[in-house]
Amino acid sequence: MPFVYNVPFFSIILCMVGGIVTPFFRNRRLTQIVNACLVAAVFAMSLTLFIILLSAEDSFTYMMGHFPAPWGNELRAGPLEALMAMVFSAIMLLSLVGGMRGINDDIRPTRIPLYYTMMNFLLSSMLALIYTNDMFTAYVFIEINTICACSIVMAKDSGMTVVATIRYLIMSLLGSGFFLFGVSILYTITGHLLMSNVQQSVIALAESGQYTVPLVTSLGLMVLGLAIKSALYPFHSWLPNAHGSSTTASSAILSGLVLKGYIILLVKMCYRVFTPEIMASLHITEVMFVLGVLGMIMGSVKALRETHIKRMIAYSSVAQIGYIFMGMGLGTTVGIMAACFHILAHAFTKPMLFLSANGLVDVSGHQYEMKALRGAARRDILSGIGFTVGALSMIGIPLFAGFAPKIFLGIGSMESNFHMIVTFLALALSTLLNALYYVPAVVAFWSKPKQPQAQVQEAGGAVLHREMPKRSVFLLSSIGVFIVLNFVLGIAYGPIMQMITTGLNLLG
Amino acid sequence: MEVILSHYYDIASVILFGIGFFTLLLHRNLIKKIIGLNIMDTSIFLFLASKGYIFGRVAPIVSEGATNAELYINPVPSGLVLTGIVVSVSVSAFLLALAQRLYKKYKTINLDEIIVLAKKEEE
Amino acid sequence: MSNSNFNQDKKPNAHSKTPWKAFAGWVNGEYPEDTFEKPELYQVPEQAHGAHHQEEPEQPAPAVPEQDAIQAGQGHFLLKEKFTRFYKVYIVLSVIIGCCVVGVLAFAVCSLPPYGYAENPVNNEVSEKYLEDGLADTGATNAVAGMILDYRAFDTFGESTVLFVAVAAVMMLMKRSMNKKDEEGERLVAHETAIDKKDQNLILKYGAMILVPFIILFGVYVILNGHISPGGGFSGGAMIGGGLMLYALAFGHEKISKVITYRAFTVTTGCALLTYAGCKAYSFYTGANHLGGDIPKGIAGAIISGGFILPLNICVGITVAFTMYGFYALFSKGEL
Amino acid sequence: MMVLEFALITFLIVCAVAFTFSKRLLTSVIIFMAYSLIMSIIWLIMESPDLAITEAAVGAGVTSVLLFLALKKVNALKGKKDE
Repeated sequence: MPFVYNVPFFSIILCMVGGIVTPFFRNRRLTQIVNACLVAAVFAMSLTLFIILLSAEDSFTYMMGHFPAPWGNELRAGPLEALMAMVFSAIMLLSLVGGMRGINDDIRPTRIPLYYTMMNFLLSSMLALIYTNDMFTAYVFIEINTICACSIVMAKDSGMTVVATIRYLIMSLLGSGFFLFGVSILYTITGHLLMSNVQQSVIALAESGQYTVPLVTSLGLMVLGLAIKSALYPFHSWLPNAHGSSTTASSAILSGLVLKGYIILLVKMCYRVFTPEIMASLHITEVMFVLGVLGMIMGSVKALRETHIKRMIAYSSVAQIGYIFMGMGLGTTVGIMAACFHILAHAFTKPMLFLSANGLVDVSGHQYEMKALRGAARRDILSGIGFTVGALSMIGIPLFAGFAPKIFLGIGSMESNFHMIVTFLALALSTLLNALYYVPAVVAFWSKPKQPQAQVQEAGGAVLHREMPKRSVFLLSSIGVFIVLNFVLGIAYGPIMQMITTGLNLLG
Repeated sequence: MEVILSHYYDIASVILFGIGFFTLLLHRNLIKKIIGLNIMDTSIFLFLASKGYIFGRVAPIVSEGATNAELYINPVPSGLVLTGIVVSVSVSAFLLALAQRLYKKYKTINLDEIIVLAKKEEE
Repeated sequence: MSNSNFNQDKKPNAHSKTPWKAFAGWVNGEYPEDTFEKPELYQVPEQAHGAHHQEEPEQPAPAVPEQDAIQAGQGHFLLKEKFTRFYKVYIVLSVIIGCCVVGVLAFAVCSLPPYGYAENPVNNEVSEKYLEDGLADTGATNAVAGMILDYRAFDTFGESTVLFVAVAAVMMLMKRSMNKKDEEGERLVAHETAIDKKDQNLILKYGAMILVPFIILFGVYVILNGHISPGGGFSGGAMIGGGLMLYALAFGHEKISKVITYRAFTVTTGCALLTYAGCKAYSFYTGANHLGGDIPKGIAGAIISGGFILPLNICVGITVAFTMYGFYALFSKGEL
Repeated sequence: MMVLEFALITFLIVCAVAFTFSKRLLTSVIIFMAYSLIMSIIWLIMESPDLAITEAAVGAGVTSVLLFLALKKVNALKGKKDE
């Protein structure tokens, strides 16, 4: 076995050891450096694995222990998993680096080592969710993921964040309860927990028509649990507060990565536990499609009415999650490819939006209301550009990252007339709504502050100029990298789509 | 009737799950919500643990020379539930800590009041 | 809120006793009215309580500054004004959703394989292998311990990590900061310490003196015998944690917190988990790369047997015991 | 044996319902302790002693102590009603 096949295991265990060791450090600086090095190491390893697997068009299972398939735990990696691991570690690194000043300002010094502990465990649990080949391991790591995600919300110690945390935690635990019940039922009727073995049993059951009701129920419960955790539309009520009130790095990571970890698990289940055909024959995809379309529209409508900038971006996440679920609900390979591509596009865009919003807020006297942010982009040009690029990408303008998935969603829906009509209508409406709230925001940021507000500005302006924070090199560089990545994703979507296709084919 | 007699643990755990679920959704008191969550979790564990039992067999403490699988119950669900119990206790400790923190700040453990107070505070 | 509404609805027609209401009343320690000779005497305070139901329960003086009490009252007021309609909708919706979920689940579990038959799909080659080859593969007599610590060790590692993560999260939340003076918290802790000193609770102290050594000893026994008898790291660790809690309850925190400081806590827990991670990383790595790396299994049934299972159980036990005590200490006084 | 199992299950459900309708938090926690102990007996009957030990130590022991501590912190140990 080539040595590089150890990468999934190494990256998970490395993050875990890092998480265990981090509370020992007393020095804040040291913690940050060690953490950045760890995440960078994971990125480098995943990149190597990705290149090797992609060029060989290869996938493998990794035995955790001395016992082969149905008896021991297993990891599984292919190009898609390696790509996701690479993207996740890269975005985590960029968000942590970009949000560093926010972390230092918002979080008490004694909490910072624990904050980085949580970040390490969060990354390790997301990697485990990506790589796992076992349903119960997925459950355990979902719980770790939940606790870590809640902790990074509450790290900023204001009343609102603690309230948001407890709502988030209760909803998430409800979700994991459903997931565990689903796994239990699935285990009862198949007798296995490993994905590949479960799949064999499920195919046999679907052919013989035995236990159809429990099969549908367990699939429904698992999808419901993961949908609650990834904030699909009717279950999104915890999201805006949790993402809107936490510190910038946390918001970026929660929106960009944590929601996606569950969705990738769902995609993996869709291919490795159930086949897409079985999913479609059990009508689960229809439900996902409807809820996805609802989420696309309702998320945008809610965002339209929001004046708090971070909450507006958070509601926009609800809409984007709707896109992803709609893609999966189409039930075609192209649809799932579009969903995977949209995971990448959203993961590259949303952290950038949060980081640049933070930059804009910093130069406007720490006010989050849209009115106060008027003209902010002129004071901090790179953040302004970052926000503009992110907004255009979310609207779906060509050349930006958010464009390609919409095209592919359209292509994926062509197989059935009903899907095609609904998809095109929903895409058009959602694009319009996105434009309705992003464009005025961007225009307001770039326009000159109004004359009548001069006095207000002067009152605040004195404070502003005195307190005009030094430009953080970290923030600027990470926004810069995000902008470049966004353009790469938007222009070179062909090759990336090719990679995703290869990965999905190998996943089956 | 026959179905109930052959599935009584399943039905009991669904009923308990329902009770826990309703408590979690409808009670506005945080401590009650937390206990409700615990009941929901234990009901799932009951469901899972009952899957391992086989009539007339004994606990899987394999004695020397009697390694016949016909003698013992299925050890897998027990192991899974063991994992689940520990997860559930750590989660409830975290929830309780959050509830105490909120009480310290708002002097109430009614979630609705807390939300209203927090919104007012933010404005 | 919802519940208090329900209760208020119930209060006036408490005379019409259905078994259900009688049961609800019994749970709450309400006596049936006819047993009292003068019901109105008991009725009056009861109703008064029902009417003022929404007031805060009586608070001890140091805990609540007056302002906060007012604030809490405002919360009630606002709630009534704004949210009543929304919550009615919410309650109806959640009842409908809940009923659907429970109904579907009940329908689904009824078509599952019946309880307790050997022919069920659960009892397949996987569990057979655990039982038949478990002794040879892992050296553990207890098939459950062998399964969770050897065959499916990755899950169990994740589970220990959950505990560590949870205690870190609680620490993040509850640990009083050194720089910012938390006056109220300190006053509370001082108040409680004073009560503890004054309160010579002899039964508790003597009871604890007798019980604690046995509890801890039994915990150690359960941990060390985890691979040959029921129990293991988790249950034994929880017992030791319980013993430590009882000790701290009976004799105050001072003695125990001299031994278990914050530093000692993190280092011990971290080292136990690191040992665990090291052992498991070794066996995962050698297993996956087919490098052999078997360690001797020993004689089945002896204490020193079962390969890595005994050291892993000890590590898990230490982690769990410290974690449980850590939760207790953080909850009761906000530091270790 | 089956009669005992049915009795225990009934008790379990009664505990859960009683918990939902109890007005005092202290009562709820004590009911929850009883619930956990019954659960551990049921697991003993199901021949899973590992689970029974763990549930008795964790569910009825540690979780309940933590709940009591939390009740003390939120001042819910005194007074007649809490909600």
